[in-house]
Amino acid sequence: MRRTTIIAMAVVLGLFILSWILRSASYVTVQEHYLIGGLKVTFSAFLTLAILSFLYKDNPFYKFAEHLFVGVSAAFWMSMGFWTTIVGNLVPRISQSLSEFFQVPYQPGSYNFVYFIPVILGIMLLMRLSRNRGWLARWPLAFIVGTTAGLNFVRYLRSDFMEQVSATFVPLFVDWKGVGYFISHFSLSASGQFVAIVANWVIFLGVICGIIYFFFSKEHKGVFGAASRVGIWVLMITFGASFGYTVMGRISLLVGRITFLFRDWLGWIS
Amino acid sequence: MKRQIPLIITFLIGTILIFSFFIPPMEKLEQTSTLFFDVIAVFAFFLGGGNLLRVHFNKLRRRKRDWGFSTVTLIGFFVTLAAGLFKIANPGGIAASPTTEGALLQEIFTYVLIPLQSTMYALLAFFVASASYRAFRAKNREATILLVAAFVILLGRTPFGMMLTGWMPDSLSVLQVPNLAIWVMNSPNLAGQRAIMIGIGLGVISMSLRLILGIERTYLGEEGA
Amino acid sequence: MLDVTFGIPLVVLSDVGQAISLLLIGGGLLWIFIRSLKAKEVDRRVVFLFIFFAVAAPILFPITFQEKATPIVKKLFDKVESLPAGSKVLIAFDFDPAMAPEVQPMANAFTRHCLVKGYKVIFMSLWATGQALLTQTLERVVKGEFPEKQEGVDYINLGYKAGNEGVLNVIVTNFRMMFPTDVNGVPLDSTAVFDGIKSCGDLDLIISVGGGKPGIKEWVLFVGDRVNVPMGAGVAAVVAPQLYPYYPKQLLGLLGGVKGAAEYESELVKHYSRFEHTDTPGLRMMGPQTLAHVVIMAFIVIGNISYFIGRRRERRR
Amino acid sequence: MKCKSLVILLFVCGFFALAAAEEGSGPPDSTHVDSIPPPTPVSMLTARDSENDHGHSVTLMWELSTDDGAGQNSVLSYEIFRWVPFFMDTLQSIRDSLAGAEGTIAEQLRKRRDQAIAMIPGAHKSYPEQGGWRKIGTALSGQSSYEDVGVKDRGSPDYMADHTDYYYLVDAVTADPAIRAPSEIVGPVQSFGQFFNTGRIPVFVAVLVFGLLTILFVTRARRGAELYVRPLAGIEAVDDAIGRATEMGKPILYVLGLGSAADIGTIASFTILGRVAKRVAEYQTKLIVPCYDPIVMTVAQETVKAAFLDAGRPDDYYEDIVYFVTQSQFAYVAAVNGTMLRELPATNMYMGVFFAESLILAETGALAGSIQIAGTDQVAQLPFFIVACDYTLIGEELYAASAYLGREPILLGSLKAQDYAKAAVIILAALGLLAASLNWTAFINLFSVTS
Repeated sequence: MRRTTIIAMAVVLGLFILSWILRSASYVTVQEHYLIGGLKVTFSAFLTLAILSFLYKDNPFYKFAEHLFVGVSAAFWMSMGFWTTIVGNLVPRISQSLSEFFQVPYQPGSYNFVYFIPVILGIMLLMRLSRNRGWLARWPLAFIVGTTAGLNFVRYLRSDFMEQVSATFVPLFVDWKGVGYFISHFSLSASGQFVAIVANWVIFLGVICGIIYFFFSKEHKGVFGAASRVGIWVLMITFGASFGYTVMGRISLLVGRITFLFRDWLGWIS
Repeated sequence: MKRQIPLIITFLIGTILIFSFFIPPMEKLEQTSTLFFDVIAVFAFFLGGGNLLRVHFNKLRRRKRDWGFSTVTLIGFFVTLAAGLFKIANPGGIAASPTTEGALLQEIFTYVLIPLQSTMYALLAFFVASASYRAFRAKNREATILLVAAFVILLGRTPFGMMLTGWMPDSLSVLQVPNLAIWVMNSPNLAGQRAIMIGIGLGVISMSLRLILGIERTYLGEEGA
Repeated sequence: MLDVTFGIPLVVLSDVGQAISLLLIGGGLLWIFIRSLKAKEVDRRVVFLFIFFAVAAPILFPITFQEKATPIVKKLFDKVESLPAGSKVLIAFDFDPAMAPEVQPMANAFTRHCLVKGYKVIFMSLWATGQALLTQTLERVVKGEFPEKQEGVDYINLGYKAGNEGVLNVIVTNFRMMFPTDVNGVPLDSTAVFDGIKSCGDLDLIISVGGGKPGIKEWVLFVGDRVNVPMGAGVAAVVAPQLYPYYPKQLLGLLGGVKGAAEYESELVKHYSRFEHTDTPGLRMMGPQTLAHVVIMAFIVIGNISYFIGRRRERRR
Repeated sequence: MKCKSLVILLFVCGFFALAAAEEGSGPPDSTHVDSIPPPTPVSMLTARDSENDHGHSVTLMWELSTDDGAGQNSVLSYEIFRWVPFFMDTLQSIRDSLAGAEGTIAEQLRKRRDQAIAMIPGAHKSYPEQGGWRKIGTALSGQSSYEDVGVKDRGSPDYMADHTDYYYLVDAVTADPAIRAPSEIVGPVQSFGQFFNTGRIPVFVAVLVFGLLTILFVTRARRGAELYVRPLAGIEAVDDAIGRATEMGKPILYVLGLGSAADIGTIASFTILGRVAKRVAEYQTKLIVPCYDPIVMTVAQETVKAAFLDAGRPDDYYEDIVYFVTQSQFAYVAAVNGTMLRELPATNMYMGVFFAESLILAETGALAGSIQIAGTDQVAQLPFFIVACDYTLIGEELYAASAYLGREPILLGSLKAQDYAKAAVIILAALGLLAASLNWTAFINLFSVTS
């Protein structure tokens, strides 16, 4: 490591300890030692800043936060999975003595032996860690793939395909009361008839052209090509609009983080 | 043998589940298979944990670049795992939820995982800005459409949209930026989303069918491996 | 100067901090704009820095932009503004704590507006969890800011009644059948507010604030459409697009999300000087949002300018 | 006779006296509810087995009380009652003692419970003796149906036996719970399971049509029919990108996303990975594949290994090409971001299932100066990839890419079937439009999936 790096790290660590002391001094709590309370908030703030420092460039603080994150998160989800699924759902169905050990209510039933299947499949999956028995891991994989394929097949057919198609069944002439009425009441008001009619035309033609863009086995030429062009324009409007719409939510995330720094850590605002 | 049995398993499970959608007495199968799925997923977590240890111990042993940081990963991993599996400092003991208030696992979650997770997520605010700066350029017709749509929506979400176009009379009110933004979200945006969803729906259906029939078998890897 | 650079006409500069941060952001953008005329690309870190400032500054020094109300909000505001004193207005708190940050500012703004105009206000809730939030508004806004208003004379709290749209189905013809007394057990007949009110048809305006079911849609279908009483609403941003079809026939106006709240608060502050120093959470939350949006839009414009200038130069070569 | 008319006279007089007393009592006490006249009861109450289920459920339907939303408008809700024999209490007490029992006692109790359950249909035969009405649910005013859904599990107090005679009645209830009007009693009705869900027939037809289309085109393709597939810009760019990486001497980063090995997007990505790995092996470029899911990792390892073998360079393969990071969204992103800035790959490829991390990855990649090719089936993330990457496979294009790259006639055949389905969608949409414009509801109803 270069000297400047070491100096920079020392300075940051010094500031961190200073913040810890200051934070602890202002920490009022009955339940725990003030030094621990101060450490928790300061450490959270340190991690927050370490991640943000990545925006400038890669640095040892980011590396530290990144590596810590990887280790802690892997273990956290492992232990959560163990307690909620293995102990919570599986143990009560397969063993009375284990249920007593973990203090979960035993659920006897006549078909409980089937719950050994996922355990066996799970153990086969762990065979992956061995070099010679690795192929056994394909069985649970086949089970998982078969399950999702079977469920997806009907679910998508129903909700993403049939329901989306029938949602396109909209009348092209909303509130149609004749040409005379249409002309005499013509306006570009957001709640007017004309705008509503245009909206339905746009939805209909947009969906058709969009689908045409996704034709793979036909060359996009002539009228077909023109429709596919319009299709890609509609998709571009979709992407642009969705992008613009999400900005507000993303900014809120940052507002939350900065509020944490200013309020919980620095105490600048209340 | 090594490939045939998995293909048969996929075929059987897939077909049974398709039928269970139409046959009420088989409906419970769906729940059961979901539970199986969850249990296998937990074993996958353990597989993941094993792999993580292998990757980082390898780095340590071979003194690869940044090997020092691998110790951070390993310490974080073992401390959290111990806190979670043995429910260290959990006021409710073994019967309580692993994330009871006061438990070490819960403290780690609140003061380590949450700041890390939410700050990573908050990076999006910056990246949304840099991506718009870099990518919203009127390079060609498609890019221009993308740019204009995004700009209209952005403008409609600020007070300035109304300030610029608020003078328009009600008979032209769809052209006021906030209304235009709503119109774009409700019509062309909806059409585009729907076209993509129908396409994806068909793709998923077709791929699922290929998987069940054993036509698509990349997921099994190669023979002999 | 700021007005010219940015097109921000009515920035409230009540603090040096605000002035400095706006100058920093505005001046910085101007500098980058000038650079972009020379077709120079901006380093991404500069964009990051601007976003950080644009979000952090309004949190530290709350900057509020005077929102100009969109017609959909303005119409509702004008309706509330134009009723004669003593009119009877019902405000329904149909939301839970999860939605509260977004919609309670609207409910508070409606309450302030009605009370300052001297209307008689009836509060109620179709959500069990809404009652506690309603009490909060009563304590802070009604009793805190309008101590001269008397319960039973100027306003009344009917509280929560179970039954969802069933409640509406009854009060549309008879209030007393559903609410024999107010939340404190005071009979409706002994209150001045309910003098002359038998059913929803006798009200002058109904405002529902919510975002779930039962909510605005149920009010429109069960009450608004059946008796000829004008209705207004405030909703969470996610459901707002689904309610636009009711405007303007069945709903006089609609406040959607934080932005709708901010627009209403802004109108209120503009019309009534007494609210200049009251908290406006809608406007406050819009501060970081607006600045960040402006910065992003400015960068899009700057990026395109430098792109076009650069391209023209390349062509000349 | 004389006696009888006297009684009637007395009765009539008494009635008038009562009525007068009521009138004379002046304005009603204001602290009380306006006395609500009793509402009219519901009419036409019917009960039948719920359709398209596995039994244990009965559906009730009725015509609204005339005082619901009209008339006096006093009906606030409907309360539904079922006749329950006292025997059910005995059954419940067995269940209760079973809950606390252990070992052999539990075994005996379970046997007794199952015997008792077998006796439920018989116990209901005693109607209307030895039992009583029990409230089982409430429907709001304006609702004219209620589904009494029981539980299939024998241990549950809500267990509802099939093939048993049930009796129901519905009360119209006002704001004052004491003032209500009971309906006529319906019954006996039995619940039982159906073998086929008729509400889902439209989906079933679609399954058949689509399945047959696919099989037809796959067999045609097997026989050797030529099938055209339009070029996909994102896939064409892959080869160039690998060439560029080789020239620059920099690695290629391939991200499989957050999907599991069963997600369609991930499976499509495996095929593309295989192709990329083969090219990488041929050009002898470095490949990095960080994984989020351990199972995905194992599959990816096999795919890459096989690709190296295929390219004739099995010795160049080593385990660390594909490695596991962590199964936590943002921790994974943090690690991949770090890798991008440290290894500075010439090309980043993001293929598969992505969520909020899409833009974080793509922008960091752009920061590192890499060429980026993305593809995902997550509609919400497409805008970010479109904006931040050089090439993007939009939704279905990702799936098509695997068929396009594989060039296997079978895969191309199924692609053709998809296109026919799309043509059908266009025709149906046009017909549906006509139907909606002309209020031709019969056609629209063809597509409604009722349950």
